[in-house]
Amino acid sequence: MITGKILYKRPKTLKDVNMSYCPGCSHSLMNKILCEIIDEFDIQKKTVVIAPVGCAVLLYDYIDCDSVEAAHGRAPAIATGIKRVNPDNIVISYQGDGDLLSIGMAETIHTANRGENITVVFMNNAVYGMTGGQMAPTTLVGQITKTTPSGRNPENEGYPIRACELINTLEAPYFIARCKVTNSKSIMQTKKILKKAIGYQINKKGYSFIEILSNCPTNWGMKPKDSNKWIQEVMSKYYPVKIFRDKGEA
Amino acid sequence: MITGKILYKRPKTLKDVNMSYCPGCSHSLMNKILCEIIDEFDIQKKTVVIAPVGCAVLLYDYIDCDSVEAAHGRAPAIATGIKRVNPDNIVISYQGDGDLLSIGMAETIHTANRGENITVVFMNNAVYGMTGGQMAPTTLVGQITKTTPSGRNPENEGYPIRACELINTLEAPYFIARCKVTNSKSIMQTKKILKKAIGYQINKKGYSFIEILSNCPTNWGMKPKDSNKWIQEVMSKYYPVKIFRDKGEA
Amino acid sequence: MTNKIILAGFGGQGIILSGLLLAQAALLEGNEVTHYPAYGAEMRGGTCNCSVVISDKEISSPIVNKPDILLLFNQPSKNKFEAKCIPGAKVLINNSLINEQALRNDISSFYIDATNTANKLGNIKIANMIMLGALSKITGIVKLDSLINAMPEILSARNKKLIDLNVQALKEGYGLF
Amino acid sequence: MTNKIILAGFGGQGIILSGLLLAQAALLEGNEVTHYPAYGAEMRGGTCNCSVVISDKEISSPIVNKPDILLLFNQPSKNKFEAKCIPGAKVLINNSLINEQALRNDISSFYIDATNTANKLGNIKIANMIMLGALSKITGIVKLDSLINAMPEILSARNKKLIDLNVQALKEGYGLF
Amino acid sequence: MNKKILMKGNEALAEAAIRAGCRYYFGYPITPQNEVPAYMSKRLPEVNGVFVQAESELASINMIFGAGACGARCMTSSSSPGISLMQEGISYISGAETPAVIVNMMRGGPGLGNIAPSQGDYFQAVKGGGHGDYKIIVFAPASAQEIVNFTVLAFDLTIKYRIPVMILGDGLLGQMTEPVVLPEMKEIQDDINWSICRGQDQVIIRSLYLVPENQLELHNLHLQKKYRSIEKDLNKYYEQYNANDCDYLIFAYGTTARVCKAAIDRLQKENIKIGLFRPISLWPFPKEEIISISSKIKKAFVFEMAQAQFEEDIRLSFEGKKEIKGFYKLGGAIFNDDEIYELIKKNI
Amino acid sequence: MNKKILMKGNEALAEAAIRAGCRYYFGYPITPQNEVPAYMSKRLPEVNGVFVQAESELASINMIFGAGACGARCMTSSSSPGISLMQEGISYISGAETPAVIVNMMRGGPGLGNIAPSQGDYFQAVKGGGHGDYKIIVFAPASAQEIVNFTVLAFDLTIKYRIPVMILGDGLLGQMTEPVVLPEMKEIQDDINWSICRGQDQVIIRSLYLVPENQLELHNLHLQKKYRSIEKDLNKYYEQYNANDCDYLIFAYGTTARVCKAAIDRLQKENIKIGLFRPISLWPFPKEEIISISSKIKKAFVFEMAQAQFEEDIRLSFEGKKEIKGFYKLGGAIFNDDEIYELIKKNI
Amino acid sequence: MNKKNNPVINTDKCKGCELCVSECPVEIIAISDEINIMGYHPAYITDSTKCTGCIKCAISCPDAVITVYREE
Amino acid sequence: MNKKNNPVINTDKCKGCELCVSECPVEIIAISDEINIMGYHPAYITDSTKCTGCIKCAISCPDAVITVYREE
Ligand SMILES: Cc1ncc(C[n+]2csc(CCOP(=O)(O)OP(=O)(O)O)c2C)c(N)n1
Ligand SMILES: Cc1ncc(C[n+]2csc(CCOP(=O)(O)OP(=O)(O)O)c2C)c(N)n1
Ligand code: SF4
Ligand code: SF4
Ligand code: SF4
Ligand code: SF4
Ligand code: SF4
Ligand code: SF4
Ligand SMILES: [Mg+2]
Ligand SMILES: [Mg+2]
Repeated sequence: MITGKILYKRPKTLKDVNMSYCPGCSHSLMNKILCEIIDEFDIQKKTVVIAPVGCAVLLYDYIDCDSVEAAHGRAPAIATGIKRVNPDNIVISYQGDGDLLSIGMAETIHTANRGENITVVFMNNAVYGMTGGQMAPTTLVGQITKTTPSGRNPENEGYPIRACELINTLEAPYFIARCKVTNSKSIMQTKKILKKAIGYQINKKGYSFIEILSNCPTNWGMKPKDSNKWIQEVMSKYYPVKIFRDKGEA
Repeated sequence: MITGKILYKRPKTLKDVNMSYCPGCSHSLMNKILCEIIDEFDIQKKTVVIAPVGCAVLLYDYIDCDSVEAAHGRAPAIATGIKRVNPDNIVISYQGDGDLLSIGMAETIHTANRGENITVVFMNNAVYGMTGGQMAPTTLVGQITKTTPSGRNPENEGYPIRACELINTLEAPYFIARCKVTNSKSIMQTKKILKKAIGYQINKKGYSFIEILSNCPTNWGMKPKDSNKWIQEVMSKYYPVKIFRDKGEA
Repeated sequence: MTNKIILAGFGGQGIILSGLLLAQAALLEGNEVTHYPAYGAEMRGGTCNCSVVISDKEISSPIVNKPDILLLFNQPSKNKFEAKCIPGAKVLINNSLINEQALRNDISSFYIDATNTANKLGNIKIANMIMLGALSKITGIVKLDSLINAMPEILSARNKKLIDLNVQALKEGYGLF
Repeated sequence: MTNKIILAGFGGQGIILSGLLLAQAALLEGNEVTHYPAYGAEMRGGTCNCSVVISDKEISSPIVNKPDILLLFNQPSKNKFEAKCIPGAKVLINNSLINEQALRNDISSFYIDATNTANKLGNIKIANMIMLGALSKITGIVKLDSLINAMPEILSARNKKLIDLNVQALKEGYGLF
Repeated sequence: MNKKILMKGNEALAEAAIRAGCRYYFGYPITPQNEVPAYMSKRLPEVNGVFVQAESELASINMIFGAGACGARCMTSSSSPGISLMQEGISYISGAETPAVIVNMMRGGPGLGNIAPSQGDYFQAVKGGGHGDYKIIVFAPASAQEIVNFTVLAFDLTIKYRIPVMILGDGLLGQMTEPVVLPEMKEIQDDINWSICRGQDQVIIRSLYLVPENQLELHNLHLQKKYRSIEKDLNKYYEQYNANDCDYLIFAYGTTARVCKAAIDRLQKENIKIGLFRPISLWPFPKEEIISISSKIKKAFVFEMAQAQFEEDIRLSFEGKKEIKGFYKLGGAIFNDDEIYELIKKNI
Repeated sequence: MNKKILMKGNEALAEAAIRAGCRYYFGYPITPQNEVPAYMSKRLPEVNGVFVQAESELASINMIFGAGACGARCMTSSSSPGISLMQEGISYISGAETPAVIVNMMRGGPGLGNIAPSQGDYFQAVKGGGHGDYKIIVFAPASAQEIVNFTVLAFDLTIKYRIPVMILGDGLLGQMTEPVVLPEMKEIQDDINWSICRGQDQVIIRSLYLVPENQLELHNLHLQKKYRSIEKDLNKYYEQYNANDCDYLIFAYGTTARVCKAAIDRLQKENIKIGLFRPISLWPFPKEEIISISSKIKKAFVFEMAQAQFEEDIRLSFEGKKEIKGFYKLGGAIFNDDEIYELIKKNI
Repeated sequence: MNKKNNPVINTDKCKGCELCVSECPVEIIAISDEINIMGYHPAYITDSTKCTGCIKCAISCPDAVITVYREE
Repeated sequence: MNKKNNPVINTDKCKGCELCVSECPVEIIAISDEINIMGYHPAYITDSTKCTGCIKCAISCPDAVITVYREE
């Protein structure tokens, strides 16, 4: 048996099971990061994660917190219902780009606009992962997907939507940021930002929106390493990584 | 019989019937203006107006053009269906604030984002007119409505949403403007802007979004004149009247 | 004994409110009552009417298709409803706004200069109370006192300050006959 | 004569594709065929299998619950399906990835070193074709030629360049027995 | 006893909900039920409750899904088109087994239709307008007082069985003002140890069960078992009016049933032996009682403001044993008692 | 004759739609029908058609409402939860009488359920999951070839009657690959002089008729008349398998019916006189034929992947004349022929 | 330049919203005490001789019930 | 300062995504030729003595299958 001081170990809130995400998927990583933060705040018993319809639908099989599985796109509405009943619980709406920006656009904007005191974790992987790689609202121009076989053409499909910029036009949100998780350094930064957001929620500051530029190695047809490189070199050009608003710092 | 040169007369496309809008309502006015523009472009036979669910639901009883009556909030989706089948027809989606920004938020943003070559006329009267004066997404802070009996409170209901600013974060739209129709001068300006928008559509330039700060004397509990004054003095402070984007001028 | 009443006029003439007041007064007198507004299109303007049923036993249908009492506040209402009432019906007509010619001779028509009288009392909006006052006197279906006692229940949240004026109008209407 | 076949393995081992090639080959030989993938969860990973039915008459049920032919590509599949096949079934086992111990003695097991052979041919992904080639030889259910002729239909839009390699693998598998 | 006061159906419903412990309302305006959100927006803050005007009916139904997941007594209300938009959500809530009270004040359809009273959503409510096999409890009151009583019951049942309960009214019931006696404010002590936010071991509220055979099938069998036991428990909600010793029996519910009574009174004066059977719970449907009564009559009539929707359930109960003649009003039109009287006279 | 080629159900459907003249597809991804939009996104541009991935199923259904208002042959496809979201739109399209072909490849429910084949949306499709009185034509094919044939027919009928036509399949039919013979590309000459964008006098496509009595009621009566005439026209879509001179008859549709055939073959070998009656159009339901066949048998069995939904229509046809025994699989579980065989043996 | 202008209000269809009243630079529009068939107090022209033909009234009339003529 | 660090990869649960590999500053993580029970080629530590204990590998492992110990 190996002993010694533990420098890093699997967070407690992350169940000891295999996550069924593909190898190298950002979903796995962000599930883990979330658990680390939950552990660090010691809020496991009062956190509710809303599982989206998307690759993260089984979130609750990995994160050991109370959970509600939403209908596709409706996670923010469900989060609203929960938070209004239990304002002291920590409610996290975890959603993909199809879920959050396509079918769930109305709920996303209105929940942000009401300034519900929740944290939205937005996994932008520029594609519909779960259903096998169709165009997402965030699919880049020219990107080939199952439903844009010749690449996304703005004439027909419009342009990729920038979620943070959109939400930044609303008054109520407290904290809006876009992050990436392409290497250990950016992962650490992202964790810091997400932790801040959840801290704001704990302190009843209001709504946070944290976008994570994510990969989907499987549907992008790339190795995980290459997918992270693509985020670094292509995706983050269109979706600048930055803090858009931080009322706590203002 | 009175004769002489006619300086102003009821536009031809406006049917010779009583519009069932309340006295002094901006809907009446904008129905008329639309007809004037249709007449001036001579496009009556190729224009399709989409009637929303809202006080303007009977639009087609006043405007003598082909028309489809949409489900609440879905006018832009219907407009998309029509325009994709008949790109040479002029398609106008006429919608209230509840219709366009609340239940129809997703369709509004995605249609704008696809840059459909249509014209959206957005009647922002800060209230749900047809259903008797409930809060709209654009209801001002403090404004009393049927569902905000103590005035809109941002803590509970969030802030009024600025549609032009929201849509202005998207790439595709060609022309975005906010207008008012509080007196003959502003009416003339608004007409010019809306005519420009429809001209862009005729020339296949793409999507235009024209917001009209509108009154609802009935549900605001004001005389029409006072309602226009309120737009002038209160509403247009929060919703600045301006051209947000004009790719034709850029 | 069951009375089936229709009140009809323009939107804004306080039709629904006076129907409610009538129902409340009848309830105070120990009757069963129903009130049903024809809420029509989801919009303002146009005609407006409501049905009130007052009975000493359980009311099955709240819908009145053949009224035995009619309160008509404007011309279009007269055109629409006069033909529907039963023979012998009592028809109260606001002849400030309606021409007097009755189309049927098997009904009893009563003419009330309600809008003008209301105007004289300083508020055109209380024509409805003038009509109700007259109704009480003419039909006895509810007592004037009951109408007055019912007032606070109905106006409570709304224009309480106007109660006095409304009571005055009720009395005025009652006094007209 | 009706054959009910299940092919099973990991996602990524080309299970579905080889099932389709088998069905296409059988169709070319004039049979009725159905192919039904167990598409499982809406996600990647895990096991993957498909049912192929080949018959000389109309096929009623495309679902195979008791196969008479089994192609097993990995250990979990063996664990799951070996027990389900009918007595006398022919079971083809990719023993590059599966231990050889048959759990039943009422079936005929055939061991094919498919993954390793594929590796030797330079592409681990064509293990499926090795298995199909062997299937043709062992069962005669479709001719090798039919499989080869079916190839362009199935691979057309995908990896046409790989056709040669795939054909080579088919032959290799055929030659193993 | 509390005093009789005049209340509009919609407002009586809202107040009854509050007295039944409802503290969370999420809804979106639509005629003819706008008095419900208006009332709630004023009243809920007075009792420390929460009123949220949702951005749509989709949001409403999912907000009460969230609130219900917390074990809260929560409600939404709408009318026909809005209820159609809730079908996905209702299916989810059914699958996830959370409490929810849903009010549908039906209006004329299809499509935008109009805002007049209708019973055209019977199938949607009773057979399930959403996807998959599920049932919801449906009450069809016929007066303001019944609206009050069944709204209170709805909250108790939705908590007890963790199943959506629908109050199925119509524009007339919502808009009509009648005297009602309101119940006292209820003290709530709900057993909700299945719900989230209790600081215990993980609770998952879900409707996904990926593996058919050993997950979703079992879950469905569990749901069906629950439905059978609810059918057993709730078999007493119907009214009979002059239904003993009848030659003819009218079947009708809600508003239509009221109007039928007026016609029956007239017909009985002419010594025609006719009565009314009015189901109040539409699911569970009082089938046993109808089967037994069907053997005692000569002929049945069905009246509904819809095209032979309710009638199908009567037919399923009758199984061809007696003749059934149905009469329908469509598109927001309402029967009046004269018409019913005439139709019966012509058809006996 | 065209050559037999292997195609997946979903792709066969998409290609058949194109050959039937469909040039406008609006849809949103959902398993198990993702091959339809994928195929369309590639194929439609080749024939100058339009493919739009909508932002949701709500948008999809309203986009085809718009396209249909132009008289276009247009289609959307989805699976159970997505179809629930379309219920309001389907009610609108029904009220407005525009053409629309809607595909539902059903999956296990309720709620998110799973993606396995199911028949749990029968009521929704056939009784009307949306609000108000309307009907849609529903075809339930049982093979890739039938998917092709009925998709082609669907487009002709939706244009002819201006009524939504649904292809009601399931995950198995969508995912299964079978040989099909495709029809030739059709030349379209549709009579659409009721539609917008023809540069003529004003055309209004609407479902609002504010006044009940002389507007919406009449409109509904018109719709009902249309439905009655469709019922008369489309009464021949069913299959009988060994159904002559039977003691026992199985009623089943779609996937389930196929599996039943395998069991019937086995049972017949044991000299049990059993056959299959398979409705292909679920609305109109081949009721007359079922009534007449019901008199010739001893007992009926119903098999469906749902809880007694389809069975209700069989019961409504039988009117208690013969015993009916129903068997159900829920939550995406599929009958296999052994099970059916055993169940029949045990119950005859 | 001295041509006479003639603003005509369709009194039956006027809703009495008064929006034209304040628009008229020469203040020749007033609201009547009478009620029209729709139940509104319609606007009317007090002195058409003063009309400048600026059509501001017509532009601002929501219900398009004002026509302005110029003598030829 | 010379304490020994010990990075441990749970080979059964590693999905072989290789993301840890490029993170290691001292390049001691490699991908195995073997296939684990999930069908993946797992990562393994080539020479743990070189490990600096920087935990970059663990941070970047999506599936949290790396634990890093420090000798005490
Ligand atoms: C109403 C409805 N529509 C569609 C689907 C099918 N569906 C499942 S996941 C998904 C999209 C997932 O994409 P995204 O939200 O980007 O999440 P990812 O899988 O990429 O993380 C869709 C369309 C569904 N389950 N429900
Ligand atoms: C699905 C659905 N929900 C709600 C309604 C009821 N409804 C009709 S109009 C309307 C809002 C109208 O407000 P707005 O869009 O601002 O238009 P306005 O009347 O103010 O011009 C609502 C909620 C409906 N018809 N359908
Ligand atoms: S499909 Fe894409 S997003 Fe989904 S688990 Fe796999 S890699 Fe991650
Ligand atoms: S209610 Fe308001 S918006 Fe509607 S017609 Fe009247 S004034 Fe205009
Ligand atoms: S045209 Fe000008 S001057 Fe003449 S009445 Fe109208 S507003 Fe007054
Ligand atoms: S603006 Fe038009 S409707 Fe209003 S008062 Fe003047 S003439 Fe009448
Ligand atoms: S802790 Fe640092 S040095 Fe050690 S193996 Fe991991 S990445 Fe390499
Ligand atoms: S990052 Fe984790 S899962 Fe990926 S190869 Fe390294 S240890 Fe394995
Ligand atoms: Mg995604
Ligand atoms: Mg509005």
